[in-house]
Amino acid sequence: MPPHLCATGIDKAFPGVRALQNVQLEIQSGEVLAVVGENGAGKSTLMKILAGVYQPDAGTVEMDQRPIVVRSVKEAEHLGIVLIHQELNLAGDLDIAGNIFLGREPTWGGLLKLIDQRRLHDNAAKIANRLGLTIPSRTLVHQLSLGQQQLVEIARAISLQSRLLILDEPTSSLTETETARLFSVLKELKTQGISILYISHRLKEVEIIADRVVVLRDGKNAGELRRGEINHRALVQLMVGRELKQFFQRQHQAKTPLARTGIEVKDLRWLPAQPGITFTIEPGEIVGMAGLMGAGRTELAQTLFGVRRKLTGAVTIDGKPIAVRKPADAIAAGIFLIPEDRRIEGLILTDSVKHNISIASLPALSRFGFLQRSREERLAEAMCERFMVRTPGIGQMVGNLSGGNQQKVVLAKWLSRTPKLLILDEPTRGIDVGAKSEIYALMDDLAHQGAGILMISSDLEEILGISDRVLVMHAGTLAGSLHRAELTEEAIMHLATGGESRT
Amino acid sequence: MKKLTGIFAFLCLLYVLILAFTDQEAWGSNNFNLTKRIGIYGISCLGAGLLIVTGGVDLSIGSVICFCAAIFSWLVVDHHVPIPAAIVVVLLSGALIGAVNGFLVTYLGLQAFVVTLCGLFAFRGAARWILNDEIPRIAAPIADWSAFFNGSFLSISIFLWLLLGLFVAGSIFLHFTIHGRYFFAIGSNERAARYSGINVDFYKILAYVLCSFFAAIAALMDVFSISSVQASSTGNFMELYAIAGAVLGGCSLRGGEGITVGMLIGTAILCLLRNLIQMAEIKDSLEPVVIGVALLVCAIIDESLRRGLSWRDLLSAPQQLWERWTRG
Amino acid sequence: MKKLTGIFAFLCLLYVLILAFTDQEAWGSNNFNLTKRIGIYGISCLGAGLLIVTGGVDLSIGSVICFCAAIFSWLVVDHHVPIPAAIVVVLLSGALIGAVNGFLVTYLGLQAFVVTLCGLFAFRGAARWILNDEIPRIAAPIADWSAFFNGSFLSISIFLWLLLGLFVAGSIFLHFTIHGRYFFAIGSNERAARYSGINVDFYKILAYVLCSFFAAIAALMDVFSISSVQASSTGNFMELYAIAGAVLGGCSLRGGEGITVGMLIGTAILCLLRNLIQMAEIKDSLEPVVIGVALLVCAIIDESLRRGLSWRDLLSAPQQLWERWTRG
Amino acid sequence: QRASGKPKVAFVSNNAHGFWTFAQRGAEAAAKEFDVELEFRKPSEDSAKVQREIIEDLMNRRCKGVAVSPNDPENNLNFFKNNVASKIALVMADNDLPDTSARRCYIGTHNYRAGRAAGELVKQAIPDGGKIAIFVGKMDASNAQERRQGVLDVLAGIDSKEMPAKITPADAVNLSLGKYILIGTRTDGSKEPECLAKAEDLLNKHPDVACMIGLWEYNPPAILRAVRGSANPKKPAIVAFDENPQTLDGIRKGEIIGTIVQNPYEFGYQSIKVLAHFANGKDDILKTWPGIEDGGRIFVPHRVITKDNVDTFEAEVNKILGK
Ligand SMILES: Nc1ncnc2c1ncn2[C@@H]1O[C@H](COP(=O)(O)OP(=O)(O)OP(=O)(O)O)[C@@H](O)[C@H]1O
Ligand SMILES: Nc1ncnc2c1ncn2[C@@H]1O[C@H](COP(=O)(O)OP(=O)(O)OP(=O)(O)O)[C@@H](O)[C@H]1O
Ligand SMILES: [Mg+2]
Ligand SMILES: [Mg+2]
Repeated sequence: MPPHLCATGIDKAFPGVRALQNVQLEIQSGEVLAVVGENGAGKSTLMKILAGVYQPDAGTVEMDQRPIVVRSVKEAEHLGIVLIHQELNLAGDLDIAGNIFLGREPTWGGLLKLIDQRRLHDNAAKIANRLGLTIPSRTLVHQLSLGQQQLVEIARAISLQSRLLILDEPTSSLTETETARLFSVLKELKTQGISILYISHRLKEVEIIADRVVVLRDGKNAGELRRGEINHRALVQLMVGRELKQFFQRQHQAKTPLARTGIEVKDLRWLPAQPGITFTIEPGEIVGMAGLMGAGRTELAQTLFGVRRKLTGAVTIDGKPIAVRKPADAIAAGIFLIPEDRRIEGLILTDSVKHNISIASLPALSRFGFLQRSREERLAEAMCERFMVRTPGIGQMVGNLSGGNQQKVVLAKWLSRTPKLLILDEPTRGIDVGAKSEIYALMDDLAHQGAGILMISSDLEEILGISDRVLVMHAGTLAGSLHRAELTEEAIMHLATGGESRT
Repeated sequence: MKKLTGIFAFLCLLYVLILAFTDQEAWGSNNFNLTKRIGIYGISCLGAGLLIVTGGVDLSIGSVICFCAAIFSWLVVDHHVPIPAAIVVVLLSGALIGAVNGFLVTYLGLQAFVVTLCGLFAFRGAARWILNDEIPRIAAPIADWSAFFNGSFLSISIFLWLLLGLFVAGSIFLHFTIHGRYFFAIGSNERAARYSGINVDFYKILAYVLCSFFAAIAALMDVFSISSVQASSTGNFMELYAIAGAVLGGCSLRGGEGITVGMLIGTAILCLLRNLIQMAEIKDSLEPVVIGVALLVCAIIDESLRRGLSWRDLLSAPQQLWERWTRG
Repeated sequence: MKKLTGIFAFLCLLYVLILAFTDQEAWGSNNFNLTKRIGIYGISCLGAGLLIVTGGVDLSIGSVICFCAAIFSWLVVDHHVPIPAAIVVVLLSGALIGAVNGFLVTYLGLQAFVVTLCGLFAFRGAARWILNDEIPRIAAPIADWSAFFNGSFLSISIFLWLLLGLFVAGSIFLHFTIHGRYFFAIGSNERAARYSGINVDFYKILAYVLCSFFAAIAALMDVFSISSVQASSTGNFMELYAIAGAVLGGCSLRGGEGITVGMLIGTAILCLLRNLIQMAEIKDSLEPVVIGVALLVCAIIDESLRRGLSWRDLLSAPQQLWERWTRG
Repeated sequence: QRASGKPKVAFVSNNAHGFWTFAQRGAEAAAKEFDVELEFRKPSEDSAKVQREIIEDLMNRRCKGVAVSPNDPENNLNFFKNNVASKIALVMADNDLPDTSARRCYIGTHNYRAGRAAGELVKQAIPDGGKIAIFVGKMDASNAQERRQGVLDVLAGIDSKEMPAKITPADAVNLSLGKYILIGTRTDGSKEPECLAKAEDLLNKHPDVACMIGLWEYNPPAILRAVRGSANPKKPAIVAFDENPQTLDGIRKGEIIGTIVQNPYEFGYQSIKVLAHFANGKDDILKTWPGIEDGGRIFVPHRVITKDNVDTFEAEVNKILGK
């Protein structure tokens, strides 16, 4: 069977970076083709070229054996090519339905083009329900949690009558439940003959959904795996070019007993009708935090960090109560937060890698308030090396890095200092396997140095792999706490879905 | 809608105060004056509001009003062009100016503030040049038109009827058609709109065209209402009043927010405020102070209600602020 | 730096044109006048620029200048306060105004445009009220000070020396200290700055304080330079010139961009442009047109160079645009 | 540059108002007649600062003499004295400097006397007294202060040929002047729509106002419009300044009692005539100037235009404008 879409010899260069070199890709109708590769391998760039966001420097694209030139998103849509970007692109002031159907609103009244509100909302609710997004379709998008926003993006893509659907890391903020729902929808689309290009760093998902995998490395084709050959080891082998040994390393498993009590949170509330949240994190402990989408994990982190106003509650570190009214207070007290949404909260996209890494450590890099640029540069260089940030230089604008590399910069910004409590909100969103294991090692290291670590994650595998203890949230409350011994996927899901605590 | 309650309550308060300060037999005549002024000021405010929704801003409104008025009087007085034809030319010029602004902002990627700041200077100068710094004798040739517009229907000024017409059209456009929806989308996240296949450049240009087109209408209304054009003063400060009205009425200059009724209320507040100052015989020099402070109070109330505070919260706000302050 | 080449070249061009239009024996005296004007205008431009870097904007600069000048003359003329004391009071008032603006923008979360629009009205009115709509007889009491400031050192106006002093301080602050770095961070992404532990509210308030403080200095310089205060006209349009200068010099109103040398060049361009218009005897009414168009040209060149186009690209731009247009 | 060989003289107005077009015509006529090159400058803002920049630039262009209508003459005395008059010939037009030695001569209306003439018109319109209101653009302009003071002094029965040192505060309200009561003085920042609104509001607030006086050119038409639109059958009298066509029309229809007009054409003509003579070295021309008063003041007499002479006056105006 001739391929549905076939790209040959694609080249694309950015100033200082050759993102793609002579890349080939073909996909059949009704096929799910996964594209994997390390951060900065060129996956997103390739997808953007297919969807008309970028123009290739060289190479041709054929669809149904006819050469096509896609000059704009609109043209791509005409051809039936739809891309969900790695980063969210939603209009926050419009509601869910408005975003799902943006640009394709059902209308009445002929040339007047009045919006048919009822049809709009009915259709939106239908699609949203299929994906498990049950929030009223009139909710404004900026009120949603990141995961919910990602579902809106997916709903939007699915609602398009596409022939080729490209999903660039659609599940990076989704929990397993939503991912499973998404997969069932994808399977349905597949039976309708729609081709799907799927990018993810969660290799387990790739194993489940992909018919075939194309691996990119350093902007070149690095190999291909067919159904049956797809497994974790083979994928990693092709991506990284070597085998990764221990993935979840907990070398300092045994806690060193310290004379400190760590952080205690008592009766914390940020919503009026909310039972208080109480927990402790001991020094040297890595505590995972699980929960369903919108369970309030991010809000809890924001409240601890002083971004969100708390209504009641007391936080003490090593027995000393601390008053946190703004992030600066939290940082002074030793609480750091690596935020969930890197583009809005984590990075200054228009600024350089160097400045982004140093921004939270400037007082230490200055004398009498004067910046010492050489020290700043040394720090940035060191952190980039440690986290394997792929960038042409530390002067590169962060917005030009690939998604995963941006995330590494956010981590680098905070991990150059030693906190008392480090809160990581989805720290490995969009990060490739190699870097992930590096990050886990770092967390382990920090814990060993006596920091308490709270890691919020939607990736259960990761939670199970690294935590000493897991807190589970459900609908804005703490549903329970599980020790390493009682940690299983079922136990977590039981609590996360509102089941009674068994302990 | 809810967020308009604050300024609507303020508007009502103003109106009650005006009534209190005015003799009863003058109520009718004062009402008529108010409808007239709201009519005239509201038009440019509506245009500015539509543009602000898309995240744009136009500082040149006042100068464009002056320029359009100058063209009109040049055509009518110096070249004896029939008035309807002159009106058409003026409206087209307005639209053209908007198109140029929009082109500069979209295709050349210039900042709206800068482009329209240039317009603020340039069009005022152009108006002076067209009129050659003279006072045109416009009153006589437009006497009939002026009489018509200064008249009333159902004891409401024709100007307000015109505004209401534009308001209905604008409301339908902004809140019920897909075009209006695209305005909001662009103002809220331009890239998202672009990725949704919306012709962002077209709609942004359209917004500038509408804004300047409304300014051209406002210019005509200004001429008809006072039968006079003066290059050095016509339209002065109108951009500030227009933007202030729109913002008072709930538009955010960050874009993506706004509602046409709000713009109307915002304009009305400005007009009533100035009327009240006269009726309460507040010292002339304090007039700007009162306007400034009232704007500020409105903005504070509006923002607080928007953040979900209740009226009761608001009333206890000073105390809370104080506590927050003293705590550290 | 590179992006300043465009406007710097433009500045040089203007200067050459001025020389060409001026008799050689008048060059020296004209140069002195230019240094004087740049000195006076530059101060408020620097303040506006610092604020714009943080993503703020201040429309009240002109009115604050007027208000500060009014306080100064009220103290000196009506109350015979010694001039140094009056200067201190004026500078403190400026800083206080900035603090209030900053407080409203940060703690109450109001839009900067709105808050300072209120200021634009309110402070002008307050100035009129203080001066009671009269012209104070300020010339005599400040004669010595005025003579000093209107003098020169190394044939450069004292005003320019003062500006250069402020410029050096401002440059060090903005480009070499961590505080300046925080200004940029806040202007580029306020949320990210907050999450990085920067005391955003403090720095934003600081930016407003600096802006109004510089406006207060500008007010004093204005008074010393022309020995006159008129509540209805002092400082008129100064906010526009200040913002225009800063933006010309490479500040982006979106925040996070700007360089102090640029602000200086921007101010200089505005001053030279007006000088050139006089020297080339361009019709008065066309003056605003020339200023507007020149601003626009600068903005276009600047934006193009910023996007990495070369001069050659620029010259072939019209043709390209045409092609892009005709393609659809 | 552009050497015409003729000496160059200049006229700098205080703003860009249409009023100055008349002066420009007069200046142009004089420039032609006395063979000088003329530059006529109308600043876009009515501020002392912009005006000063213009004059500085003029002096750097070999200007032999300049006529200025100064903004804030009081405080700019030193500038004019030390920076201008010491270098080139300086004539004040329309508005004088407080120190008569600082300039060669003054040419313009006696605004205080013009104000008194307007006061007489008020007396004539409402001999039995009543409430009056004054409208003007700004109160911190000297011609506004002088005219207003003239009106008030006549009504209060004060006899004087010159402006008194102590003036009535701008914010005086309900000031009693003999039989007359000044309700207040309304300023509009030179914006006609605002003047209209304020006049309308005043009519609603004070239905018994007996006379409304507009001191600047655009004020009377706005007042007239407000009075025409008012529902009150009792129309107040209107006293005007300057020659706006709508004002003249109102006089013809009997809605305006009369207007006090200046003769800006003569400001321009005589200023340039004097400067032309200076430029040609005839420095003693002022000694023989007809009608020159103490301190080198040449008053271009104002005129009172009422229904009787409005038509002839309008014909004159049209002639100057070439209409
Ligand atoms: N607009 C741009 N300007 C400059 N360089 C860019 C730009 N976009 C991408 N790059 C570079 O191109 C390379 C490929 O990036 P791309 O986003 O395609 O990676 P990716 O495979 O999607 O990585 P990730 O898994 O982290 O999302 C990276 O090195 C990146 O820095
Ligand atoms: N049914 C709902 N309707 C509207 N909003 C909801 C609903 N459920 C959750 N939310 C939103 O989700 C927010 C909680 O989001 P938060 O970001 O804390 O979740 P999270 O646990 O981090 O989940 P995610 O994985 O999606 O980031 C609530 O404040 C609320 O705004
Ligand atoms: Mg990517
Ligand atoms: Mg979350």
